[in-house]
Parts: sequence; structure tokens; C-alpha cells
Amino acid sequence: MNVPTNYVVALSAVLFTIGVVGVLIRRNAILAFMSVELMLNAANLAFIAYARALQDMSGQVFVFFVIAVAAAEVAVGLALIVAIFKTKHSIDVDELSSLKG
Amino acid sequence: MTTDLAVFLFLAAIAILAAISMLFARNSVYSALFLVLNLATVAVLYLLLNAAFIAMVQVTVYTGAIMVLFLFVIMLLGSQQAGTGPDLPWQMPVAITLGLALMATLVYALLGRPSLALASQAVLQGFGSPQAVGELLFSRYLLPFEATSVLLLAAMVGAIALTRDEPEGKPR
Amino acid sequence: MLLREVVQGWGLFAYAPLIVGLPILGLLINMVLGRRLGERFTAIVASGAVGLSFVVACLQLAALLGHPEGARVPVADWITVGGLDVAWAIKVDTLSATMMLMVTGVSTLIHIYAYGYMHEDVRLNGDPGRFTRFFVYFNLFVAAMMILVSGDSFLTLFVGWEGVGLCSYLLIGFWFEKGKDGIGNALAAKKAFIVNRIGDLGFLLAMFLTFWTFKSLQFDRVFESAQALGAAAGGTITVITLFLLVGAAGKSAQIPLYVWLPDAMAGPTPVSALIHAATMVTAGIYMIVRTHVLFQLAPISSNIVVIIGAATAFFAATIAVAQFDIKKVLAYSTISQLGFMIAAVGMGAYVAGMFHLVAHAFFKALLFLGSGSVIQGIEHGHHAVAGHGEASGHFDPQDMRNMGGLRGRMRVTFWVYLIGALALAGIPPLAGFFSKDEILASSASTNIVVYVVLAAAALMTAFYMGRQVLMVFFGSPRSEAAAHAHENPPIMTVPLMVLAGLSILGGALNLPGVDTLGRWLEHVLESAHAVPFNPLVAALSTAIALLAIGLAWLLYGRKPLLENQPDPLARDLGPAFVGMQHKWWVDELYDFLVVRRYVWLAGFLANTIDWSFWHNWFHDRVIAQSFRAGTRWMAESFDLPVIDGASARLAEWTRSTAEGLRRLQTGRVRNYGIYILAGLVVMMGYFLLRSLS
Amino acid sequence: MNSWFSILNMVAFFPLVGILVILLLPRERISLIRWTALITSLITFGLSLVMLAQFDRSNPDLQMVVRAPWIQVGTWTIEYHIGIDGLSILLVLLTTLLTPISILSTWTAIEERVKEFMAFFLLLEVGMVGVFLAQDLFLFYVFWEFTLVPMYFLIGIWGGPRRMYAAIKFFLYTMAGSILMLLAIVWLALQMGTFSVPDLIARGGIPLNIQTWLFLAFAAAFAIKVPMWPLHSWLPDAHVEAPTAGSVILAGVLLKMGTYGFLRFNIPLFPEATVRFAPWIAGLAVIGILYGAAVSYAQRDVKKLVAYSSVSHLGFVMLGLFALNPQGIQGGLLQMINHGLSTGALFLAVGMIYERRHTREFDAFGGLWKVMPVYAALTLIITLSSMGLPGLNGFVGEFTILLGAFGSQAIGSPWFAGLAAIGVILAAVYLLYMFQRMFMGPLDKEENKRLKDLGWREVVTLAPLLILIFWIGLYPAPFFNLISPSVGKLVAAVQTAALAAH
Amino acid sequence: MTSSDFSAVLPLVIVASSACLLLIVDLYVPHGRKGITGLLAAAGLAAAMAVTLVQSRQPQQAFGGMVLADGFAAFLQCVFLIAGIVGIALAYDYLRRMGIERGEYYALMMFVIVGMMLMAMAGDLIVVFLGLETLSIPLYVLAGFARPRPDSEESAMKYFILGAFASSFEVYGIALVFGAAHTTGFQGIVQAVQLGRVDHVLLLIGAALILVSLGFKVAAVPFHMWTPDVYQGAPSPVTAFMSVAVKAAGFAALLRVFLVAFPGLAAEWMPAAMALSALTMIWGNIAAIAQSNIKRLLAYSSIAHAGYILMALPAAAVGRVAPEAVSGALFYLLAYAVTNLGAWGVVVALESAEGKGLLLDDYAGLGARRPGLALAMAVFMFSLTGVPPTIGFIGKFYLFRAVLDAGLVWLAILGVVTSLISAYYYLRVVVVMYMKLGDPVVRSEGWLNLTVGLMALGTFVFGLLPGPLLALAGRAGFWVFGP
Repeated sequence: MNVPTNYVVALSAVLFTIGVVGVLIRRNAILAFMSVELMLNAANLAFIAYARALQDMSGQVFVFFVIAVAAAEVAVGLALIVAIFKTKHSIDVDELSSLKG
Repeated sequence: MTTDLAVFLFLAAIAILAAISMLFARNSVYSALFLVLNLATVAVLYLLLNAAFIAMVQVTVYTGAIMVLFLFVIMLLGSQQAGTGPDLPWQMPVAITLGLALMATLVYALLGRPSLALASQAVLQGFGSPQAVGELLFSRYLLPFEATSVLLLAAMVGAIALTRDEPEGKPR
Repeated sequence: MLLREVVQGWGLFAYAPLIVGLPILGLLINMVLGRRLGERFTAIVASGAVGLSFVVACLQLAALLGHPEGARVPVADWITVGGLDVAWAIKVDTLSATMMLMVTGVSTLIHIYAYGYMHEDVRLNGDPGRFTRFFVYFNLFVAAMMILVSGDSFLTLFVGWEGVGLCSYLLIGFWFEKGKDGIGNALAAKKAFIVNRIGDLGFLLAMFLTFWTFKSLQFDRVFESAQALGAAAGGTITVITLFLLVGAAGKSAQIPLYVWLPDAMAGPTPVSALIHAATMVTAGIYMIVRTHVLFQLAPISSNIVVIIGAATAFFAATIAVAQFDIKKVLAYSTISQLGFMIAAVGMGAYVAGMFHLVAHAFFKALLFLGSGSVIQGIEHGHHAVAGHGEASGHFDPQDMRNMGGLRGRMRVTFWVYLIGALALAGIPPLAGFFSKDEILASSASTNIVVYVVLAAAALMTAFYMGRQVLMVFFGSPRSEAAAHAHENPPIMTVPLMVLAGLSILGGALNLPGVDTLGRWLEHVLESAHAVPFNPLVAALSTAIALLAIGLAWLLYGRKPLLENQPDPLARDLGPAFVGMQHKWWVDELYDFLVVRRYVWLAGFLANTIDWSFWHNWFHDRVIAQSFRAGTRWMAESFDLPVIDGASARLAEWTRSTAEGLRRLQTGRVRNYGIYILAGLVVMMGYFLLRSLS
Repeated sequence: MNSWFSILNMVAFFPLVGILVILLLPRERISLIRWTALITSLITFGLSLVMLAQFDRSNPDLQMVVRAPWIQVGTWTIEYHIGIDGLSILLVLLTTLLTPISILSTWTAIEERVKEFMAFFLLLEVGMVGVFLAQDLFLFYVFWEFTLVPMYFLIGIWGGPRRMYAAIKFFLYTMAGSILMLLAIVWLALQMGTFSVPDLIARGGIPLNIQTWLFLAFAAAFAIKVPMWPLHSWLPDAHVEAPTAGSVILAGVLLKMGTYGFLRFNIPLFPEATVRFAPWIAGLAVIGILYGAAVSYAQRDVKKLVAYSSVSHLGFVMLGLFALNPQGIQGGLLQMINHGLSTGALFLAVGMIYERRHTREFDAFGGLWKVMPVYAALTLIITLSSMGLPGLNGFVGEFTILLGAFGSQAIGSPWFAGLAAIGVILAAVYLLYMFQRMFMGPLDKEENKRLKDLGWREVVTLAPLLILIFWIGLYPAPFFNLISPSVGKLVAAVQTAALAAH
Repeated sequence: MTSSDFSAVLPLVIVASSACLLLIVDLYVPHGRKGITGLLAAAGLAAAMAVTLVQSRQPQQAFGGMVLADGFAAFLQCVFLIAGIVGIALAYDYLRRMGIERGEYYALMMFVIVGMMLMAMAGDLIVVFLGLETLSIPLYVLAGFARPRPDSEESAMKYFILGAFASSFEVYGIALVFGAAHTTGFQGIVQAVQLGRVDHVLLLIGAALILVSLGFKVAAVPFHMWTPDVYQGAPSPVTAFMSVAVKAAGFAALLRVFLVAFPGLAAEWMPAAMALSALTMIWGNIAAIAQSNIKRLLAYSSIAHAGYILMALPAAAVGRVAPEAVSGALFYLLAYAVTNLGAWGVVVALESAEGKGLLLDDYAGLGARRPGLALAMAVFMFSLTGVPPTIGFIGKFYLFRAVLDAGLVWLAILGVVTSLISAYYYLRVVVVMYMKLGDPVVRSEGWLNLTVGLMALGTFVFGLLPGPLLALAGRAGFWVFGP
């Protein structure tokens, strides 16, 4: 594909931002996680684009690591959600506000 | 406008739309499915950017495993429609404004970079192949690779610790 | 150094330190043993110590006859700092020896008298335990007075100066639970000390100036370099002497600082006699004479001294005329006489001043002791009438309106009192005639205005003394107490008789033409010039005195006052009498101008400025509370109503802002995320702007 | 003399031995604990007398120096560097004297948590002595701040009803000043490469504009401690709430740390700035003298009155120090001791009546002289000493201070001393007022009629102070002899620097 | 992988493998005896510590520059390991008391330490990222370890969401840096900057993103908001460990990345770091005053201290001062670790099973009830305030020295002024303990007492004689800049 790298990176930036906004505006914890995944995914896109442009495989290896990390995060995160659901019967992050002040 | 660019713009549009849809979908299941769409689109982009192996990983791990897990949890908890009360005041507008500011900054800065043209360079033999990735992983990136294994182990243990039921855990 | 060597080196001067040491020894003995060994012991120790001091003073006199230039007897180093070098040293010269003799002599007599007086007084006042304390203070006073007169430097003089002030304070406040409202005596004591301190401030400043001008505080050195510098330091010397005058005005009760002395009569009568008539109050005169070298170099100051002295002499006399308290009359008389002396030394008539000082000490001590005798006689009478105990309300044993006709009941007292009064009035050949005449003669030869003022004062002096004697001793008793009064025991009357003798013979000290005192003091007051005897002035003075006494007889003697009859003078003088009676409202004026201002200022500073504003408002409210308010801004979890004591507005403001910013630590994850994002956007924007510019 | 068993180390750290013993004692053995503390402090006092005996009074320099590297920070060597000279010896003696006296005063006053009290008290002594001995800025700062801690506890645990407020305020205010000093110390060391005070003085050569800032930073710490007007707001609170022994030490020693700081650090380290600031400091001192006196007069609580009187008295000290001539500085130094003695004694006296009546309001007293003659007489002497009656110690100090300030070139005008001298009158006004309200007048309160006069322990507590009050008042030569060589050296140095600056 | 590579990461290997071993052993340890696992974990950490101390070697690179094993890393590793051991000691009885005694606790804690060690020795951004994640993920779990206590779960969830959010920033930042400098190795970045081959703007944006993420970890304002909530909700021993070790790890990465990789950008990030530091000091200290819960108070205190340490970053931007500033930060971290761990120990001692005993008022009367414990707490509070002679004072002193040396006088003044403010709330703790009456419920548990005692002793003794530690920190500071 013959597209300027900047375009690809800009796309990644847009996706990243959508992810950021997603974390901030969705109250559903699962949605927040998914938004985080979107952010990571955006970063991966940037890695791949740079890897291609620089002819450096390192970028792709990073993506490999990031995906692994994402998997780990999801495992723990979902476990956490399940655990909280068990006690609170809700996954609304706004309801997690007994600690404040 | 070259074909490549047209393809790219098309895919980009799908990815962005999918992402936005994920954001605003009422039902979490739909959100998850939009995210799957987004991830798949990006995987196509990976493929086009000479990252075949990573594209495969993306499809199998992300779309295949992770998102299924998500869907599974959503179904399990029956929490498709979480959050019915009034939203936090100001949260939405402020978040979107700041998000737009961030996007503007990033996009402005990134587009203004000296272009790293993709076409002019011939891709090296085996660039992005599983073999190349594997070689790097086990030479230069041996330590991070090992670290990842520890990380995954830790995550596993953690997930178990968080969900395991313990009948005997009685406070003293 | 062994004592013998000392004696060999200094001759009899070597004993000079004893003059201070003996009274101190006496007071130490009394402090330790006095209460255990009884009144007699105490009185003997105290009087003995002072008596021995008198003996030592006589030894100094003897030594001076051989070595009239005197001596300086160092005892110990005191303050040696930088260029300042002050030692405890005794200066014996003819001037200080005169004072020593006079003070110790009169003191001895008064000590003896006080034994008798205080014996009764402590019983009348209901606390016999204080007998010893009185003599401790008395001895302390003599010691301090000796330090004052024998000091060889400004600073050691100042020690005595403040020391006598302290004793004065202690003795005025001796019956600290008595007086008006139970606190009057304490207030009088405090007033005396503080007014004296104002004078002391002048003295202090004079010392500072002296030191930095002449690099020393020792009299001899200061005078030497002052004479060397002469007119070159004229301005400074004028300032120094003016400050010294402030000091003298404080101690010798001159305008404007005389107000403490009448109040000081709250002390037991021997105190009034010793401290507030004979000795302490003359310290100012002594000091001016001591520093006459400076005053001579500062004519302006000398003139002011004269003005102050003459004005005081006249002013105080006017007040004395209209008083009814037997001691108050004497107190104002003292102030007036001190004015005479001050005027004299201001005119350069140092010898005359000193002469009057000594003579006045005799007859004024006599008068005070006599008045004490009268008062105690009246009190006895009062007790005899009213039975025992203090319960009997408003009776004032010092009010002359309650007396009258004591001549027959207290014969000795009457006679000695009469002698003292005539001496004070200036009837020849008593001591007062010669000494006062010398002052009048000097003034006549220097400034006729001063002469007139002083002569007027002398006229009033004779008048009020006549008035007093007539009111107290003649006529018939105006109260039951007076009717039952009786004479006091010899322990009190014998000293009176001795003093009466001295009042009669005191004039011999410096008879015109013989000038014993003048020659004696010549060794110190080189420049003192004796004014020749002026027969005209003498005759005039005598005439004035007789006239005044006659006037008094016309008013009070011809038709003695009856009980509750108003003073005939009030009718004759009208409003002026009211003014005199109320001391021209000076106390009230001071109270209004100074005391109340200061009380208000102190209260304002303390309560408003320091506490309300600075402590409570600025520190506790502005600093601490704005702090707490800011805190609540950032982390809203604290109970807002807790803001204790905050003004309503501040609280409201805090509340509303805190309410508005409640969202900061809301506990909502998504809010927290906003902060992260905002931080990022700001930082990134900043970076971008920096890198682009 | 670089031995760890040097006498200075012994003086400074012997109380630690006592603390150790106290900590090992069971807390119920109150009397044993008290005796241990008392004996420890007495031995410390004895050791300080040994130190005095070894002191060479003709030598203006530091003596008995112990100097050893302590901490290496980067290129700096922070040293354990202590020594004594004429500027500090009297203050050390004052500290070691007041400590046993204060401990004795707590015999019946402190009944709760005696163990902690005594431990903190001895700890405080270590800190105070350390402050006066330290010759390394860092070490000094450590001791300086360290004294806050035990004092904070003494006020906070054993104080009056508002003790927490007072304790925190005391801590915060003092710390507020000293942190600026810390920065200045670090800055100084960065520029000069050493913390050693003698070395810094010897090296000199700090430019005037920098001296100005450093002077102010140091002054911030010391002026709050003194406290100079208008930084005195913490003082009445701390004094009123502190237990008697705490007040005695606070007034007697801790405040002196401020004035000592000016003398030891500000003046020799920043001589040009000192000369430049002298009139300003003198001005503040004079305001403090008059203001403190006026405010004292309006107080109705005896302890508060005495507390405010410290503002006035320390104004004299500051005025003397910044006269920058031998009279002023020696007077100031002596006045520090005098104030420690007389105000310390006043606080003791107030504590004695407080213990009997549990109030300090004037209105509760009156006519006490009648029932407590010994108490009244002793208090009178102390009061007179405090108001500077000649023949007692206060006069010697005040007179020399005023004399020095009057002719001081650094202050530049006799007006300062002239106005300050009015403070002498005002002192008489408020002190005599206090005496009158407490001891004179009729004895009309029922509670007062049965008061017991002082017991032997209380008289013994006051006796050493009274002896010194008379001694210094009548024969101060030994004291002046101790301090004059060092002061002479200091004055010479400052004057050289001042000349060089002009 | 060569043997030198291996030796460079030996401590890390020890910790990781003992963690794995622990997982296995734990299966055979019966319930109620899980303490054994704790002891084994502590032994593993101690072994790693011993190795670290013995190694104490010349700076070296391993794994092709992925790892920089130097004094800096070794120093911080010691801090982590100490924190870990203390975390175990505090948890030993606490877990049983709270009914959450599970063997995974220790294993997870060791995984966290592995992550931290990776961060401290990272020579490449990817290692930083992986270290960060290895640190964070088990830590999320640990925060929620007291489940089903709602507070604990809430704390874990908050931490998780925000943590993941923040690390995504880092990933994106690394991507941009990779694009800008063509590498993620520190040395590569430096060389690229020197050779001018680098896209400055891109690099800056990447740096900003990384700064946000690391700022989150060290709890710098405005990325700190999670701290009080998470600290409050997490089990106290975890909080103790977290407040010390995570902060240290965050600073390790922050200092490494910004001083080793991005010195070329100092002109830009220095003002930002200054602002962050200033804000953090102000906010942390002021907000702490209003707290009535001791855990929240210590959380804000922890934020405030992050502000102080952050001062080292702008100071280090002045090249001459850099080693000094880094040493200052390192020493401060150690000082903070010792002090804060002790303070949390006291918190643990007072926390009762129901999660009660955490209010400041619950400390009333501690001075009378448990003088030793109260004294220790007082020492910690004074140390946190920075009163000599405590280690906290030396830490501040050393740090301010660097800051002043760098000419940042106003920052130093702000630092001292805010530490004055901090005195207010630290003293309040002391006030409550000693000057208020109360009857607190206090545990007396062997390990706990020992730990608190040791920390108090350390706080005091190293405050008097900080020489050796200062020397260590000094050398570590110099070594960060490589041979």
C-alpha cells in the first residue's frame, strides 16, 4: 500500500482519541475496557506504520508485546469486573464512588 | 488519488465509524461487535502495511480470543444496558472537548511531519514474516519476551485470585 | 589587702565603705533574726547600724579636716565594658560628707523615734509582724542613700538614686492593704515609683550623653574633660544638664513631676519625715550641686533650673495654704522648700542651696515627726473614745479640722512643733531664717522677678505654717478624739527635742560672715561665690514672715475654728481657694492626659491590635483559615459548618466555592480521567507551542 | 582535644544517659524517675562547671573544639564540629542551670506521664546545649530544629486547655522561619563549599547583595524565635499553655537561641549586611520594647503578661546586639542571661501560685503579701530584677545595652536608645501593676486566705536564680570577663568589614 | 544471551523464579498456614537483595542495551526489595486477621517486584513498558485482594481503569518516539538526537505521552486523583508497599527516560516538570490537611512527596547538577521508603478487621496506650515533615541542595513552604496520639512490631549517620549517566 505514513499515523491518532473519549464517557466498565483496547490498537497501528516506513521489524515485535499485554489486562480486568459484579450487581463505574474526598 | 490512497481512506472511514459506533452504541453487545469490526479493519491495514504475521495475531488473539471473552462476560453478567441514571454533569461535553483538542493537536502535529513515504522503499525480503518476527523475539527482544511470559503468568494468577471462591475465608 | 594596709593607705577614709556596709549588715541581721528576737532587738540593731554609720561619717569628717581634698575609696569593679569602666567606689569629699552626716544623723534620730511610733502603728493597723520589715526597709534606705551620696560616678549615684526610690516605694506601700478602697497606699507607692522613673529616664539619657561625650561616667573625669572642652561642648552639656534636671525634678518633686510626693504621705509618718522630707527628696539638689561643673557650663539650663525651682516653690505653697490634712500641708511645704533649694542651685548659690537643704532636713523632719506624734495622739484619743478595733468608719486622724486645742494635751509636741514651724516660716534666729535668707539674698542679687516669686512663696509659707499651728494646737478640740489625745512616750519625744535643738541652732552652720559651710564646701565647689549678707533682704523676709503669721492669727487665731466650720479663707479667696484645695487639678489633668491615654493605648494595642487583629484575625483567621478554606476547595470531605467563629460572609463564600468545586475529588473514575487528559492536553499544547516557536 | 570524651561532648550528651535510665525504669516509679532526671541534670550542670573551669577566658577564639567529619554529601563534608567561646559559654551554663531548676519545679506540678515528661525534658536539654555548641551550620540546624520536638510535646501533652493549638502554632511558626534558613544554609554551602562557621567567617567575601538575602533568610528564623515584633504572635499562646517548666525553658533558653543566632551567625557571617540592617533591626527592637511593654500592661493573666514582657525584654537584647559596639553586644549577651534568670524565675513564681489556686487571673488575687510574705518578697526581687533596678542583674544589662545603642555608629541615631529607654518606665508600669494586683491591696478573696507560703523545695528552686540576680547585679565583672574577648573580636571583625564596605 | 547478561538480571531471575516456585509450593501449604509462603517469599526477596548488594558492580549493559545494570538500578532494587519484604511482614498477620490469607498474595507481590526491577534497569522504552505492565497488572489484583470488601474492589477497579488508560498513553508515546527516533533504545535515541536524525516534534509529543503515564504512576498532580481512593481501599500492607515501591519504580523510569533518553529535550520538558512538581507539592500538601482518614492522609502525603522528588527532574536538567539531583531523588526515595513503610506499619497495627480504626480520631490516646508504637509514629511523622535528626530531613536537605545548585530558588522556596504546610497535618497525627484522650484498639503482632521498630530505628539512625547511604546514593546517581 502506497500511502504516506503520516496518514496512517493520523488515523491511529483519531482512533486513539476515540478510545480516550470512550473511557471518559461510557459508564459501563466493559465499554471502558473496550475503549482501552481501542487505544492500544491505535498505538499498534502507529507501530506498524512506522515499522513499515522505517523498514524496522522492531515495530512489529512491539505490537506483539502490546497484544500480549492487552490480553493480560483483559484477563485481569474482566476477572475484576466479574468479582465486582458479584458483590455490587452492577458494572457502572460511576457507582464505584464510595471512596472519595 | 491513487488506488492505495482510496483503499486506505475507505478502510480508515470504516475503522473510525466502527469506533464511533462502538462508543455510542446503546447495547454493549453491539459495541463489542463494532470493536471487532474495527479490529478487523485495522488488521487489514496491517496486512497492507506488510505485517502479515501481526495481522494474523490481531485476528486470532484480539478478535478471536479477547473479544469473545468480552462478549462472554457481557452475556454472563447480563449487563448489556448498564448505566441508566443521570450522567455525571459536564462529563460528556468536557471529555469530548478535551478529546477533540487532543485529536487536533495530535493530528496537526503528525500530519505536519516530514513525510515518511512508503512507496519509494522496496520492502525487504521476508519483512513481517513470522520467521523474521520470531528471530527478533528470540535474539534482540529475548528479555522483553521473557518478561511477557512472566506478565502473562502474573495475569493468570491474578485472574484466578480475583475470581476464585473461598468458602473458608472467614475474617478473624 | 589587709585591713591594716588599707587603713595606712587611706587613713580614716578606709572606713568609708562601712557607711554603706553597716546599714546593710543591720538589715541582714534583722531579716534573719528580727522576727524571732522581738521589736526591741530589731530597733536596736537598726538604729545601732545607722548610728554607727553616723559615727563613721563623723570619722570621715575628721579625716577631711586633715585632708580636705577628700579621697576615692574603691571597693570593687562593677561594670567594665568597652570604654565604660564603673567601679563600686566611695567618694569622700566635703560635699558628700555633709550629706552623709546630715542623712545618718537625722536617720538615727528618726530610727529611734520610729521604734516608738511603729510599735504603736503596727498595733493600730493590726499586723505587729511587720515591725521588723519596717526597719529592714529603713536600713535599706539608709544604705541606698549612702550609695547615692557617696557614689563617685553618675552610675553609682544612680544606683542609690533608684535604690532610695525602691525604698520609698516599699515604705509608701508599707500598709499595702490600706488607704482609699484598700488599695490607695499601693497605688500611691506605684505612682511614686513610676513618676520617679520618668525622672530616672532623664538621668539615664544624661548619662548616655555624658558617656559618649566625655568617655567616662566618673565625676572627676567628666568634669575635667568638660572643663577642658568648655564651650566646645556647650550644646551637648546643655542637653545633658536639662536631662539631669528632669531627673532632679523627679526625685526632688519639682514641676511637673512633683505629683507623687503628696500621695507619698500614705507611708507611716517616720517615712515621710526621713524620706519624703529630709533626705531622699533632696537628692536632686545634691545631684545638681555634685554636677555643678556642668551646670555652670550651661547657663541656659541653669536658668531653667531657677525657673522650675521658683515656680515650684510658689505653686506648691499656694496648694499648701488650702490643705486640711496635716501631712499634706507639710508635703506641699516640702515641695515648695525644695523649689527654693533648686532655685538656689540654679542661681549658682550652691552653698545656700546646701545650707537650706541641711536646715530644712532638721526642721522638716521635726515637723513631720511632730505631726506623727500629733496623729498618734489623736488616734489614741480616737481609740479611747471609739473603743478598740478599726471599725470606726470615716474618722481621719490626719484632718486638721478634727484637731484643735492640742497645746495643753501634748505639751512637748506643741513646743517642738512650734519651733519647727517658726524655723520654716523663717523667723530669726532659727535655722530656716538664715538658710532661706541666703537664697533670697542670692535671688535678689541676680533676678528681681525670681526674688519676688520666692518672697511670695515665703509669705505663704509663714502663713500656712501659722494656719497649721493655730488649727492644730490652739482653740478648742473639734472632735472627741482630739479631746482625748495624749502625749507620746519619751522614745518619740526625745528625738523631737534633739531635732528642735538642731532647728534652733542649725543656722550656726553658715552664719553670715562666718560662712562655715561655705568654706567647708569650698573644696568641692571651687567656684561657689557667697553672696554677702543683705540686711535689707533679711529685714524684709522677717517682716514678710511676721506679716504672714499675723495674717494667719487674724484668720484662725483670733476666732478659733469650730467643729464643722468652713475655712474662713474659702470665703475670702473664693474660687481660688477651691483651686488650691483641689491642688489645681493637676492630678486630674495628668490622669486625663497621660494615664488614661496610656491605659487606653495599652488596652487598644493589646486587645485590638495584638489580639483581635494580629493574633486572632491575621494569624488565626487570615493565615490559618484561608488555609483551611483552600484546603476544602481541593478536597471536599470536611464538614463545612465546622468553620468555627468565621464571619458569616467568609463562611458563605467558602461554602459556595467549595460547593462549586465539589467535583474535584468526587470518587468518580471518569472525572479523574478528565484530569489526566486535561493535563496531557495542556502539556502537549505547551510542548507543541515551544517546539513550533 | 579531639577526644570523644571531651568535656563539651559530655555536657551536651550526658542527659542521654539519664534518658536511657529513665526509659528503663517502670513508669509507676514516679519518684525514682524524678530523682533520676534531677540528678542527671545536676551532673550535667556539674560537667558544665568543669567546662567553665577549663575555659580560658582570655582567649577570644573557639575552645575545646571537637571536630570530626560526620556526613559526606557530594563534595561537602558536614562536620561534627563543636566548640565554645565567650559568646556561648554563658548560655550553655544558663541552660544547664535552668534545666535542674525546671525539673525541680515540676515535682508536684507534673503528676501524669512523668516518665515521658522527664525524657523529653532531658532531650530538650541536649538540643539546647547542642545549639549553643554547634559550629557547623548543618549541625546547628539539626539541633535547632530538634529542640522543637520535645518542646512541642511538653506544651502539647502537659499544657493548658488550648495546648494542642499552642503546640502546633509554636511548631509551625518556628519552623516557618527555620526552613528559609535551611535554604540559606544550603545556598551558602553551595557557594562557599563548607558548613564550618569559623571557616566561613574567615573566608568572607560574600557580595553585599547576596549577603542581604542570606541575612534576611537567617533573620527570618531567628527573629521568629526571639520573637521580634511583629512576629511574636505565637509567644503568648505557647507561654500561656505551656507547663511551668516548659515556660521557664522557653523563655529562659529557647528564645535566646534566636538572639544567639543573630550573634553567632548573622553578624559575623554577613557583616556588611548587618551594618546595613542595623537601623532597621534596631527600629523593630524599639517598637518591640514599647509595644511589648504597653501590651503587657493591658493583660489580666499573669502568665500572659510575663510572656509579653519577653517581647519587650528581648527587644532590648536585639537593640544591644545590633549596636555593634562592645557595650551593646556585651550588654545584649548579658541581658540574655538576665532575662533567662529573671523571666525564668517569674514563670516559676507564677507556676507556684497557679499550682495553689489554678488560676492566673489578676482578679483572683490581691493582698497575697499578707498570707505569703516569703513568696511576695521573692517575687518582688524578681520583679525588680526584671524591671532593671540598679543593683540587680537586669540593670547591668539594660544600662550597657542602652549605653551602647545610644552611641552606636551602626544604628546611627541616639533616638533609638532614647525611645527604648522609655521602655524602662513602661516596664515599671506593668510590672508594678502586676505586683500591686497580686500582692497589694486588701486580701478579700476567701480562697486566698488559706494559701500556704512557699515550702523549702520551692525556695530552693528559686534560690539559685536569686543568688545570680544579685551576683550579676552587684558584681558582673566575672561574667563580662568571660564574654568580652570574644565580643571584642567580633566587634573588630564587623567594624573592619563595615569599613571595607564603605 | 551471555553469562554477563544473565548476571545482570540475576536478582530479577531470582525473584521471578521464586515467585513461580511459590505458586507451586503454595499448593501444598494448608490453609491457615499460608504464612509459610510469606516466609519463603521473604527469603526469595532477601536472596535477591543479597545478590544485588554483592554484585554492586560496574555499570554494564546487557541484552544489547535493553538492560542497564548499574548502581542506579541496584540502589532502587534495594528499595523495592526492602519495600517488598516489609510488605510481606506487614501482611503476614494482617491477611489472617482480615480473613484474606491466600498464597497468591506473596507471588503477586513478587511479580510486581519483577516489574519494578525491570523498570529500574530498563535501557529501552519497550522494557519500561513491559516492566510497567508487569508491575501494574498484579498490583491491580493486590488492590482488590481484600474482596469481597467493596472498598477493596472499588479501589482495584479504579486503579485498573485509570492504570490501563494511562499505560495506553505510554504505548502510544513509545510508538511516536519510535517513529521519531527510529529506535526505542535510550542510547539510540540520544544518538539520534545528537546526529539530528530525529523528528523533534514527534519526539516531544511522545515524551509528553510518556510523561503523563509515568506521572500517573508516581502520582503527580494532575494525574494523581486515583491515589487517595486507591490507597484507602486497598489492603493496608498493599498500600504501604505501593506507596513506596511503585513510586520508586515510577521515578526510576521517569529519571531514566528523561535524563538518559531525552536530555536533548530538556529545554522543553524542564518547565513542564517544574510545573508538575510545584503543583504536586501544593496540591498534595494542602489537600492532606482536610483528611480525617489516616490512609487518605498518607495518600495525599505520598502525592506531596512525589512533588518533592519531582523537583529533582528539572534540577537534573541542568547538566552539571544532574548526578547530584539524581542522587538526591534516590536518597529521598529511600528515606521516604523507610519512613513511610513504618508509618503504614502503624496504620496496619491499628486497622481492625472491619476496616475500622482508620480515622485520625482512632489514634487518640495511642501515646498512653502504646508508647512505643506512638513514639515510632511520631518519629515517622517528624521524618515526613523533615525535622532533624531524621532521615526525612537528610533527604530534603540533599534534594534541596541539588535544586538550589541548579538555581531553581523559587522551586526550593516552594518546597520548604509546602513542607511547612505539611508539618500541620503530620503534627495533627502526633497531636491526636499524644494530646487527645482515647482508648485505641491496637494489635501487637511480632512481625509488625519488629518492622515498625526497625523502620523507626532506621529513620532515626540514618538521620544521624546517613553517610553510607548518602555515599551509595551518590555513586548511584553518577552511574546513571553510564560509563
